[in-house]
Amino acid sequence: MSDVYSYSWLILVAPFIAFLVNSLWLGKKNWKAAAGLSTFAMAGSAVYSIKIAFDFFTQLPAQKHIIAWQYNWLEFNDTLTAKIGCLLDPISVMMLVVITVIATMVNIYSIGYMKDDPSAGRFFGTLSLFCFSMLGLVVATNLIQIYVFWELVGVSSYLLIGFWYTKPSAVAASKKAFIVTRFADAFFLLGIIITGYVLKTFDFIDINSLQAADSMNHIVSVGFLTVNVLTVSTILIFIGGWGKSAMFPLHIWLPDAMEGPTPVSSIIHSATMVVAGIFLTARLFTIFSFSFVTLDIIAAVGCFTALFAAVIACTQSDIKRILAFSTLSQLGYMMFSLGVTHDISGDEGINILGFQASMFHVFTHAFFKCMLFLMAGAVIHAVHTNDIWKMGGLRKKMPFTYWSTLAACLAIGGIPPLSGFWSKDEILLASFLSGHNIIGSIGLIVGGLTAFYMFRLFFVTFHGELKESGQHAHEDKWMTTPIVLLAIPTIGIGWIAKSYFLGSFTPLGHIAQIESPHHLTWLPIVASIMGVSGLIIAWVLYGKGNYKTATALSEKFGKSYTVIKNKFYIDEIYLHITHKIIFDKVAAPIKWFDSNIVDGFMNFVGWVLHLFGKLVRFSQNGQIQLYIGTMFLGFFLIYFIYKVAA
Amino acid sequence: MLSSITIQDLFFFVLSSVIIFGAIMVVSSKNLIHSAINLILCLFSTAGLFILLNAEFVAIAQVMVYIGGVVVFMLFTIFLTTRLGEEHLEPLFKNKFFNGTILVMAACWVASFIPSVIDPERDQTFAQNASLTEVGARFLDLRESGFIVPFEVISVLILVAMIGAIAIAKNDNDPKNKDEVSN
Amino acid sequence: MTLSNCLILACMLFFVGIYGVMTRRNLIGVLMSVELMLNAANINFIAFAYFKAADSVAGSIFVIMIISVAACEMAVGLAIIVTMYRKHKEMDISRLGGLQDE
Amino acid sequence: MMAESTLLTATWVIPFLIALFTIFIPKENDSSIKRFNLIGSGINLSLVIYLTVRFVNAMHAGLGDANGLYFAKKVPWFGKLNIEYNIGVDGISILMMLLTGIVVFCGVLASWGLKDQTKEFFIMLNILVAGVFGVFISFDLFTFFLFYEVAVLPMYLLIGLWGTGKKEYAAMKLTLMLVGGSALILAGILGLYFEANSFDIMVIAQTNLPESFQYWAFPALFLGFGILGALFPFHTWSPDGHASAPTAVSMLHAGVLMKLGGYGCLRVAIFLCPEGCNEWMSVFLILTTINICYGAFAAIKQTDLKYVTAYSSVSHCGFVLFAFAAMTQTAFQGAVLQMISHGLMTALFFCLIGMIYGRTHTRIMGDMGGLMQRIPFLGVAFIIAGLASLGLPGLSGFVAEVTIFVGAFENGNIVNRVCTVLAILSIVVTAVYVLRAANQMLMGPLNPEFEKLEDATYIEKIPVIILLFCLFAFGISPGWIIEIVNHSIEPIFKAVGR
Repeated sequence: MSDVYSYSWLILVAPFIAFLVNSLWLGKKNWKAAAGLSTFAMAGSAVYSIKIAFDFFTQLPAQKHIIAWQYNWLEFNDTLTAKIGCLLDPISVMMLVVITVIATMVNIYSIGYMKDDPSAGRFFGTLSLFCFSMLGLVVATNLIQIYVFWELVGVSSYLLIGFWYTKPSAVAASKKAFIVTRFADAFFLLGIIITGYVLKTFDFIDINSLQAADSMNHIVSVGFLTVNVLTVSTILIFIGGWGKSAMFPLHIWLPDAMEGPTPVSSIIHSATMVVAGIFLTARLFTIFSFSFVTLDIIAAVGCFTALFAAVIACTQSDIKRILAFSTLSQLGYMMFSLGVTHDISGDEGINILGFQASMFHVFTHAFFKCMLFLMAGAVIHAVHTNDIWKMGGLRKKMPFTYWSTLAACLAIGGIPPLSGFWSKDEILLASFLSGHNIIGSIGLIVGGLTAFYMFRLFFVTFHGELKESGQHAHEDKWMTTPIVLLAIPTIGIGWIAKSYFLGSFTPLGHIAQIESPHHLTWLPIVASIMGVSGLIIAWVLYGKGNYKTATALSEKFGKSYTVIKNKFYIDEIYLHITHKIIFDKVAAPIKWFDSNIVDGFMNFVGWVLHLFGKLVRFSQNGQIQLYIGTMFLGFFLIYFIYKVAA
Repeated sequence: MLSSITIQDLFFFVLSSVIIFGAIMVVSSKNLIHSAINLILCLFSTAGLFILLNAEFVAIAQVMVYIGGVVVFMLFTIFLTTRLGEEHLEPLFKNKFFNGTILVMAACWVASFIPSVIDPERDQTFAQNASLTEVGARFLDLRESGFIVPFEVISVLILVAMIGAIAIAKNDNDPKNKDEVSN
Repeated sequence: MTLSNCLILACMLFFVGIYGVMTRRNLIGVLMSVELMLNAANINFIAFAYFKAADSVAGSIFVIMIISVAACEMAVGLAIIVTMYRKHKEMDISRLGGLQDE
Repeated sequence: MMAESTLLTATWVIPFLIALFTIFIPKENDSSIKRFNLIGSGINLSLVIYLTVRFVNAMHAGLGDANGLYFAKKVPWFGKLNIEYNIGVDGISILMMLLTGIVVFCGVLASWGLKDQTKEFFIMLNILVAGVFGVFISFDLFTFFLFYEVAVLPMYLLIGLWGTGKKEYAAMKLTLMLVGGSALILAGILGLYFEANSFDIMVIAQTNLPESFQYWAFPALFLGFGILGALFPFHTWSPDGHASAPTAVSMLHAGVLMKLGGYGCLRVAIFLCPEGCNEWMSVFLILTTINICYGAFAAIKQTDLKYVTAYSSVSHCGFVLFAFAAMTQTAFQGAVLQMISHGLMTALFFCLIGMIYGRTHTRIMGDMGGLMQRIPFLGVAFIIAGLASLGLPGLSGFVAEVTIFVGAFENGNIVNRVCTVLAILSIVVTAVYVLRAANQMLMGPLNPEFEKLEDATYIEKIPVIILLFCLFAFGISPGWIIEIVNHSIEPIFKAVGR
């Protein structure tokens, strides 16, 4: 092991120290030093991880995965031990680079954003905690370690979303985020324990192997239903990812998570945390790929979420909510691209192009989505409102932000030269190649929708005439530099990284791969046409600042428009379920039951004894002759008992 | 059965009937003084019975201590505590009847044990006369069979009882219940 | 004049005494009935001493003990009655319920 | 070796001496009583830490006698009934003593604000502590039961006199139910004595007791100790008792005394009646699973802060008993870890609630809001304690719960698996009520009534920091604790597993 890897624990330790120092001491003293420390820590680990990436990819074919360091943390019994360590393989190194770079950008950005916030020091502390736990999650070597950091990521997102804890809506949003992800993590833990029990190990390298899959791949009857252990455990583990990556039914927390400060949503809800679910599926891809049922579920869930989120995004008016739903739909993309890797006809082989495409999209999406959120932050900071209808004509006021946002919208819309197009194109290619035509076509439609709502956002905020709130908008230098810096990878990395991803990215452990023809000629053309058409429709409706046609269109849709606007009332359903059903129908009766029945029984026993006491007391009424009478009675009684017993 | 009655039996029947009659009158008489007098009568006849059973010392003691001391003492207390003309406290009929029946049954039940104690042939050992000197000697006898220790204990007991009675009955001229004593 | 007659006599006397204790409403009446019961016990002792006992003197001594104890008891009893009368001004047992547990 | 066993006896003699000397300190100078007691509990804590270190060395050096006891010593007490003062310590009891030492030290610090009758309070507290230490070191059933009673009975006075709210009712109920439990235990112990004709735990463990006897002895013992460990139908004393107990007492009770129940179940019920245990365990499995889910759900709708914590400790103690019901070595190990981790957690919770109640004089979460702005130190500590209780990795809760789940899953039968799944899903409910409590109290706009609250004083910060340090230390590097627990669970499980 060359020494470059043996110090990889530094990447983890740097943000942790920043967290400790900031939250315990420096944060309160002066927030600038705290900001400096956390940015320096992140920059350091960014440089170091880029170096590791460089070394790793240059020697790649030699060693697929390296365990940099590892030590025992928790022994359950002699066979089963949980370890803490660092596993470097293509996806984890890639994620290392993405997280550290994005985190540095966000740190720089938050210096500007948090300038006048009293508790800025605490913000930087919690941000470093988040980076520490995310990095820990990415380099995990076994299921328990990934679960440990999974929970830490959950908690840090709880702390960051609820950063302005005086705002009730932020507090509720953070609680909702934590509980929903916690709900998914319970199933994840169950999946871990089942795999740990069946395979007698938690380590990824042992799990992602053929004999592990065979040993799990047997039917077991649980009470009345018979079930395949491999399918059950993989689905349970996937549910963990399902909650964290906010797939369809568990997506409700992501739009509300926008309550947190914008740098938080830029790092957590665009690039890193929500991608954890996809990373988990990618990490366990080999074992997942042995159960086609799980892959189908992944594909179905991903595809539906993509469509569902894209449709809602078109109707939202809050800038951050639009970006949140666009993240949801892009996550759907990445998820279903992992799902479509097995051929629809059901024969053995796995087409790992889907896996590579998903990772490539994770890589590209991280940059432009983070930049979009930073832009949203800058705009909100300038005009002090989230509502896009109140913004307008910021083109002249914020030129740098304007041009970099244009680049990002083009990228996400899938317009050819930029990075978004390449990764989305690979995903659609993977789905069509393995025969999933429906999913592929839905992907194309969603591509069009994405372009539409992104450019709707773009035109409404930057074009049209300057509204009164935008008069004194200005560009803070601390905030604009990261936006511009991020524009570079948004434009550039598309074709540079394509060869890397398609060439060297192979999942942990070996898979029976099927070689597929490398590309369909018609696909890129159709995809870019969908993107451009989305752009044009957006230009027609919103380009010139008069929204008459747009509002007319939305009236025409009528009721269905309002339903979509309210996110299909899913939040209300969840509230109903939790408050009405769980709290009032389950918790309240239990509370009543406890205080009345169980407690009541205890009090009843007490009351009965008290009653007997009263009866006996009744006989002490001070009549001497009664006492004498009872005395003689006792005497005769004893005699009879003696007579009977003898 | 009539022919075999001896003087002793005759005396015994007379005395026992007087005892029982006295006892019933003690219990049921309306006026306390009548019941006290009947008590004296009953005690006298038991003393007679003791003499019949060759226990002169006990008879004499009975007459002196019981009748001379205790009953007379009771008469004094009666005079002290009952204001003249006070109506007699008639016990409730239901108490009387109830107690009566129960106690009669109990008496018969206890009496039913007597045959188990009787052993006709060996019972006729007429005890030697427990005369005054013998009893007195046995009382103070230092040997093992003697009753010296109970004798001492009894004397202490009597002393204590006397002091106790006086202490209780002493009307401590505590000002608090001054008025009580005056009326 | 057999032992059984004496025992029957003592038993009748004893139960008349109990009846007296149970029904008399006047405290002194109760004490008198107690006297009767003690007397019944004495009759028993003497009867057994006379008919059965090898050492009849012990019987007599025992009865003397009883008589002296009874005397002491009466002394104390009557003293208590006097003080109770002085405090409560009446001798009816049923109304002297001081022992009642409030 | 000789020195250690006298030190073992010293652990419960010192609290008695402290109680004795506090009598002579005049009532007026309040602070000197508190300072004296603080020094006393400090000495006791350092003694226990020293013993733990010695234990670890002895364990590595393999000095333990045949059945895994260290620093053992026997002194005949009642010759004819062959009762001896038989003390010794193995992995589980040394860790329990460490937990008790820490919680007691923090308890004394937490009751620094006590105003009325401090002398009697500390005397009672020290007697209780002496009882608890006595239980953990005694390996003779008679002395075990004696110390057990000494530990349980002062609770009545402590809650009855210094409590708040309907304290008499709560004290009465708590004591009656616990004494009812100890009646069952006494029956079991006497049964064991007459069967094995000895009070020594190790001797009884060797003699294989007849099946028929074990069928009634085990439920009696397990229920007896279970009542103290908040087993389902008999848990109602815990919410009332803790709600009206003063801070130090509820810290000590929930933190240590409820672990006495779990420890008793393991040491006496399961270790001595294994066949009975195998027979009855399915019943108790159902009960403990209800215990976990029921406690968690009941905690959601509570309005009083102490009730929420009390129900959460019912649910967490349910985990301990659930692990025993799972009957696998890892589950036993998880149970001991859970006892320690939950002890620290609840102690911290009650310590904080005591301090917050001291300031806001209300425990109803509804009327407290946004306290984080006024009392950040206590607020952050409360959130960390909450996170520990819902099993966040890096804190002690996670280590214990995962070990229990892994252990419980190893037990093959279906009912066990279903119960384990229910237990795992209950951690979500735990998260719900913990966050509800934290948000209602700490977050949101500041309730104007609490404008002038001031944060924790130095005296109050020390116990919180100690407990937080223990939570983190246990959570981050549980290695050495697991090694000790593993070493001592082996002989117990061999006896039970056969």
